Amino acid sequence: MSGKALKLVKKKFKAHILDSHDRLGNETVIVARDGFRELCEHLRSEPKLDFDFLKDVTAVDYLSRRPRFEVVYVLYSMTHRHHLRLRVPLEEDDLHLPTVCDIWRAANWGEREVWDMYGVRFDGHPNPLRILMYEEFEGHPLRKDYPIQRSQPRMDLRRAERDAVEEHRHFYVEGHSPSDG
Amino acid sequence: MPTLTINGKEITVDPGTTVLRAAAMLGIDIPHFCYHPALSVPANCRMCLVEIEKARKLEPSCYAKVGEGMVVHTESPKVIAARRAVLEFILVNHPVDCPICDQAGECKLQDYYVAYDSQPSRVAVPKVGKAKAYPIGPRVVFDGERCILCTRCVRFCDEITGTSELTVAERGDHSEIRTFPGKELDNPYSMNVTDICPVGALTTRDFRFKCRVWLMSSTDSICTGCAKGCNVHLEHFQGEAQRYRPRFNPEVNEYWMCDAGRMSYLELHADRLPSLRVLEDSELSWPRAARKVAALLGEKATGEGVAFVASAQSSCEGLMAGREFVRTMLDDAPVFWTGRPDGDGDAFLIRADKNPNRAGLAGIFGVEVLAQDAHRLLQELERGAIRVLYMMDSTLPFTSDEMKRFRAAVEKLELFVLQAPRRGGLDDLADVLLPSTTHAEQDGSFVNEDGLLQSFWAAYRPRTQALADWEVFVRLARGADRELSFSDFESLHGALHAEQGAAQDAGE
Amino acid sequence: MSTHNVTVVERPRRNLWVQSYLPEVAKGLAITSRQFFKNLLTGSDIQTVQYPEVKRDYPLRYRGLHRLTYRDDGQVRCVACMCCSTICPANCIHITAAEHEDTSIEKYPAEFVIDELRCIVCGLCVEACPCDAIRMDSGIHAHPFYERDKAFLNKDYLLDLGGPSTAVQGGVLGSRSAR
Amino acid sequence: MKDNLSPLSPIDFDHMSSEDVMVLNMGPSHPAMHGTVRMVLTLDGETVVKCDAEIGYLHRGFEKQCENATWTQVFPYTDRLNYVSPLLNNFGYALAVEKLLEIEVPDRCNYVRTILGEVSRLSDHFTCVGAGALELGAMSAFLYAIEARELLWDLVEEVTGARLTVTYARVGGLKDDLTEDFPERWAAVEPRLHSTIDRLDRMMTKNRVFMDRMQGTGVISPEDAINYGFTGPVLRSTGVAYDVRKDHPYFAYDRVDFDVPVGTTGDNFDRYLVRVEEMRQSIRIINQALRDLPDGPVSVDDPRIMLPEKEAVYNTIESMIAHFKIIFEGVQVPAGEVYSFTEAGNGELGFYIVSNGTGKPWKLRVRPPCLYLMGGIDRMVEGGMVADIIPTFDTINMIGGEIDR
Amino acid sequence: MDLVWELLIILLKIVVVVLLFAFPIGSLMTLLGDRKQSSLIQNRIGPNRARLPGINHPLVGIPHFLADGLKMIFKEDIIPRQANRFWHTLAPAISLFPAIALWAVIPFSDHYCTGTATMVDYRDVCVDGAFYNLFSISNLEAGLLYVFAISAVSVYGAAIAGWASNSKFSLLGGLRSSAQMISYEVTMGLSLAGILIIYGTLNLNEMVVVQGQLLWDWLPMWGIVVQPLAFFLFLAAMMAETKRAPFDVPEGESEIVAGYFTEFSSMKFAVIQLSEYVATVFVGSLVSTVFLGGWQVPWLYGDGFYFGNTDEPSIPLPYWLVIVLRVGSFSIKTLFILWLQFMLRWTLPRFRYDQIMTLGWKILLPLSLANLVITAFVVLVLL
Repeated sequence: MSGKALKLVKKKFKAHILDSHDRLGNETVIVARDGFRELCEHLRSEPKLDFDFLKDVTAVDYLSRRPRFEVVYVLYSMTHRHHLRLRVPLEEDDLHLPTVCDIWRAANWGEREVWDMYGVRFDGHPNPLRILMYEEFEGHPLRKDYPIQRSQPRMDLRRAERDAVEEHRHFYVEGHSPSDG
Repeated sequence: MPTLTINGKEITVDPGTTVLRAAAMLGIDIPHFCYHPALSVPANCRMCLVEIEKARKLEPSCYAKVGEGMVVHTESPKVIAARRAVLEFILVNHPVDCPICDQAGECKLQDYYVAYDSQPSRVAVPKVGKAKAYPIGPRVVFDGERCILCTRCVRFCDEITGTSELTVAERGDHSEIRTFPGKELDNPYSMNVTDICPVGALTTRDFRFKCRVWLMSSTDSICTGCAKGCNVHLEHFQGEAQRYRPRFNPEVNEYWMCDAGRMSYLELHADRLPSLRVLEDSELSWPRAARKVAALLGEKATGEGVAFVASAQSSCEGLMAGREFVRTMLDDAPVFWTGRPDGDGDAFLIRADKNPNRAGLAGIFGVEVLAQDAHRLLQELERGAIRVLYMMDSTLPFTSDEMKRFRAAVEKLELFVLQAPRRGGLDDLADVLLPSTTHAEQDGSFVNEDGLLQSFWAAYRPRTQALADWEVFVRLARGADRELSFSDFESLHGALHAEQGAAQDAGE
Repeated sequence: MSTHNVTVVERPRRNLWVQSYLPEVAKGLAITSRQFFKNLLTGSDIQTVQYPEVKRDYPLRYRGLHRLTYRDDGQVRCVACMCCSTICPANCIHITAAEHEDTSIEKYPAEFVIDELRCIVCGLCVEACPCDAIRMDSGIHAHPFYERDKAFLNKDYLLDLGGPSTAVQGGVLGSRSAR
Repeated sequence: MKDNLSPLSPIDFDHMSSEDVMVLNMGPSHPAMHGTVRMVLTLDGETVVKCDAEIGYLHRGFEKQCENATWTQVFPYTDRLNYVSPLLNNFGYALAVEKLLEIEVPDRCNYVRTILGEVSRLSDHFTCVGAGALELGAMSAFLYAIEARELLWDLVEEVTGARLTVTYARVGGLKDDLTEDFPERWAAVEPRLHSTIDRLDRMMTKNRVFMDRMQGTGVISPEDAINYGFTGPVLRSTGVAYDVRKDHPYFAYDRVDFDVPVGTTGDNFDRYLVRVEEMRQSIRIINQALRDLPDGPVSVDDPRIMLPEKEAVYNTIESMIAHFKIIFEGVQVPAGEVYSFTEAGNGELGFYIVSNGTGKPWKLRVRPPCLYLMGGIDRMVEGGMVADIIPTFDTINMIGGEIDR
Repeated sequence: MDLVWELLIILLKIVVVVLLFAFPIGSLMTLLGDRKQSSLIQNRIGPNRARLPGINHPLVGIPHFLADGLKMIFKEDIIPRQANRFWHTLAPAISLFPAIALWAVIPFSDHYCTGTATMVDYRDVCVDGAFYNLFSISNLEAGLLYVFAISAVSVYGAAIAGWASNSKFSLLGGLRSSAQMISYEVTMGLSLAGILIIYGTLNLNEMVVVQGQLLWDWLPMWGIVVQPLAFFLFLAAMMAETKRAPFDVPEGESEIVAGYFTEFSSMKFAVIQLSEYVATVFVGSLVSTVFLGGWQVPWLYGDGFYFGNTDEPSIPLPYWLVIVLRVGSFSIKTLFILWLQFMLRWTLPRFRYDQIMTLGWKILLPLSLANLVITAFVVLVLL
């Protein structure tokens, strides 16, 4: 069982696969961004592979290495009970990747987290917002060059909320009637 | 050019190279205690034994010279067994001292034990007791029990300093490093023995129990003790410098540095200016202070009677910015310079000029400026030719008598701006106090006596409001709504390099 | 993987018994009222302990407040090796080392402060101690502090909680041949 | 299959201006949103039209912290992931690092981990089932469950020295062996657990009020559940018998006999039943593992990985050196990457670790089961009523410490 | 003179009933029912930390409750900024008013006989004197209608509290409570219709008197005996009316925080809580009045116990003792229903809002209608 998925993938996507290994029983494919999306669709639809379960999406920041970032997908097949790990290397100045949200819905939050923590954009993601940090947060905290002790200022209220508060103060606290304008 | 094979890899090296060096070129580490690249080779620790095919027994790689067609194995079972045996042997008499030993964390014995042995000892004999915590010299403490008799320290005193204070006394497991009778380890480079000691037998008194080495971070820096500009590791913990350690640079200091320079780290935190002050106002932020100072300067520092004092302690970047500052803000006021007074020097590493950047100062402000030293400044002050004084440093080469005169003269000034990392006994006289950083808190570079431009990097952030000299100048200029020709370190550093390169080309 | 014992959980059928509410409500009531009367009359099932008045026994391994052990002569056993402050994930141990007059001890902590506010009671410091100097088996619950300063437990406080340590130290045979 | 998924769309602010619907902020400060999450609900009457779950209120930079800690120092952090079953996180992380080190822990360690892991799972399920009852208003059932949990925590405390923040596992073994009297103590606790489970069962399972609340609410199909990355009891309640303990056995799970309960409909009631049944199975596993518990050490015998015996540390320089090296450098884990996964209380707990060969992890990613469960909660509550969010939210058993890390 | 006496007695009755019975029991139940009882069910100790000055004993937690009350008074009263201050302030009073007013018609014992009381045909008769209403505030002929009317008013309290808070949770709570209370009033009324047919009166005291009659000369003709289904229907409806668990969706704390009183604090919060508990106690008294024979002690009549249809009391008792027994009987029955309500609260999960509606309209209402029809038919056939 082990290695079979790897072999199948390697045969079909020779052009896009940069490297692969199955150290420690973790079958891993390092795939270029160009063929990534196609590969994912194939992994999902090909009955011999049938990777219907996306276990995790994350990224790694190798800092001094080129390309600096790598997005990692852990895939699993419920029918064949085998794993495959996809790693997509990305250059620091070109951090984006097609989303796989529509293939595996599990990728929705995972990709948001990768964006939040590492700043990787996912093209076509339906809701590309930060997930753990707040929208006003500057930087991407899990990057290695983000200092662990760095603090960020307290946020003002968001615009809509601020307007509501101001309006309330104006009309209700200071006694103007709403029709005053 | 002999070609040899080490662990299956071929390499061609110069004849006369030792196997250990050839292996190092291949990236193969061979453990060793007694071998040191700058010292002679006694081959007495036997840690670096390797298997050389066709040799009858294991050879010490630090001593064995390469030969054509030699086949070396550094990880063969025989070698591993030998290393284990050596380590087991060395540890027989080693005390259970790691908790109190300052070397723990950078101890070769610890590293090698875990890397090459990591098994319990089979020897259970009483450990031999020897001298503990014995002050072998004024700056070095010796622990006989921890010593593994590699004799690096003995060779250092023989070969590098030539003072030969140390020797090995007694025989067998009672052997011990001692000073010759009536002598103590007090040469001006004595603390280097603590660096080369692979274990905790020799430790410095200064660093003793101060901080565990594994807790510290290390930043590459330059010693500011004299004009030699020895390269150092500045090791710091929680924003405080803990010690200097020489950093290998074959062009400047090789592996060594002098004791006085090593102790100069103490100045990094001594006598620091606490906060910004403009006249009476000491609760200021930089932008506000910059506006106020700029206004003061704009009001008073025009026309005759303005003087600027550059510092031979400042970085080249600070001085460059200072030159620009004098041009834009002080109407090209006359420039003096200050620094520490000259002291003794020797032929090895200690220089008489105790300022790290006098050469840089001369390069940036022109050699003429060197004539305008602090004593000239004092004369001018006493003549009353100066109304407004802007000083970049509080270090003055004065005797106490001269200092008194200087203070008296300064008191009469219309405006005295002091921009310095330390008080230097002048902070009470200054109208404006602008704390600046030491070299440990900023990026920058010095030019040493030999004209070598050497960079250093910020190790930690200053605890006070201090800013790097160049940034102070930029901010003051901004406070007057003027821009210097650079606003960040990179552009400044680039400009400096261009200028220095041009100067050197011209020199050649 | 070969023996995949899968059981499908059984969903209770919605028969009249269930649908009419009352019998099952009565069953539930029977359970609660049984507990009620049992506890009202005997109090035998009551599990809670009146904490400050009654204290439950802490198990031997319970990690409570830290304590510092001392040597036979009453001196602190700690030699300020900083292992505990190194391993501490919360950075709550602050030690300042100093030179001891006795060269056989050599080093001792001039200051030893544990910041109980930061301490996460993980016990790694005890494990990291190579001298059996710090322990967490005092059996004392870390209590709340009314003043921030009180939460910094210093050496004297920790030594007061401590006891002697019997662990032999310094060499298998202990003795060193005299010089 | 894709067709039956609701469309993926960002938060639709148009809803908020509509006159027919009401936007209700459930949380982050709300009695049922324990663990601190927020659900932005768009309601039509009491029917949930749209639900946007927002997480991050308990984010404390777990991964960043771990990247700055040694491998050993990570254990206290893992305690605080799923804080109801800290031991499972401990063991899951330890297993991952051991895989990277390519070492095998002694058999006794495997059994002890199995036993205490199941004790932890029991406490997790008791909390979940009890809290479910509490949130439906049946508070007594909750307290009975909590009482049972206390018994389990007493056991845990006896062995580890703490109830919640156990820090019990180590890379390559355990901090301590089981206590001598653990089997007897377990024997004393076991019947009380059974009676509590039965009591809960009698009080709730056939109660029509409870059934009405749980049945047919929070339904998810097996296809959706897989697509959303659901694991654990929630996935099993849909009928997919995926249990890491069975499918990819670790510790001693391949040597004990237990059943994987699955549901049929994937609603809250099935999840409740699956959890109750899993509790019974856990007790079964513990009994078997205690019966088969082999003798021997609980940690690997390698001074580069485990701290040496204390006696040796005090008295021999060799052990002292090994001790020091592990303390200040940490265990040296060879460079490489591994994805290791175990079955935690709520599903698959994965650790994706990248090591660069030093004493600190370069990257330590946790795959918390709850994250994916919460990611799909909108699918389970949309179309239901506000009140249905409560049992649904409970039966997926979201733990804030785990989801936000 | 008589008028003054009359007024004084009525005032005294109000004081006694409201201040010595409804309030203490109602609020004490906050503690003893909701806390101590629950603690015993749940194997806990319950409130025990507070002490009265000088008495170092928890006294089953009563000081705790006093401390709570004191605390409530001194807590900050918070009115949300955009709330309607007027109605927000008034809402607690509106919910408290009906809860108190309902007590006007509850008979604590039979009318006082100024002469000698004896039994004829299982009814007390007053020889040489007249009955004088001393044990209910007002002996309204339409007592039951009064109860229905006033309890219908109590819906306003919750609805207004929910609306005036300007909070979505409160609004949901207010809406839920008004829908629920209005729905269950139908069942409440219809389930009692059967009993009205049997007893033929709306006067609550008269109802109790009728329940003193014996079927087949031994079985007291209590409501629960002649109308067992109506008992459950009415109890359920009344619990829904007073928003007790499992019908407590208007304040279902896990869904909508605290429902209509989410935004209330300090004494206003306490007043809403108090009114709920007073209403709960009232449910107990009304159910015991209508279904459990009210103040009746089985086989006890004006001058003693009668076993079998005899002319002389089997165990003669003095009239004062009979009154004490009757008041005691009433109190015990009330407390039992209370206990039962609390037991249910600590046993059952909560309904969902729509399930409550379904239960009310699709199950309880048809059942009560069926009950009415069957009762009417049986009565028609038998009489």
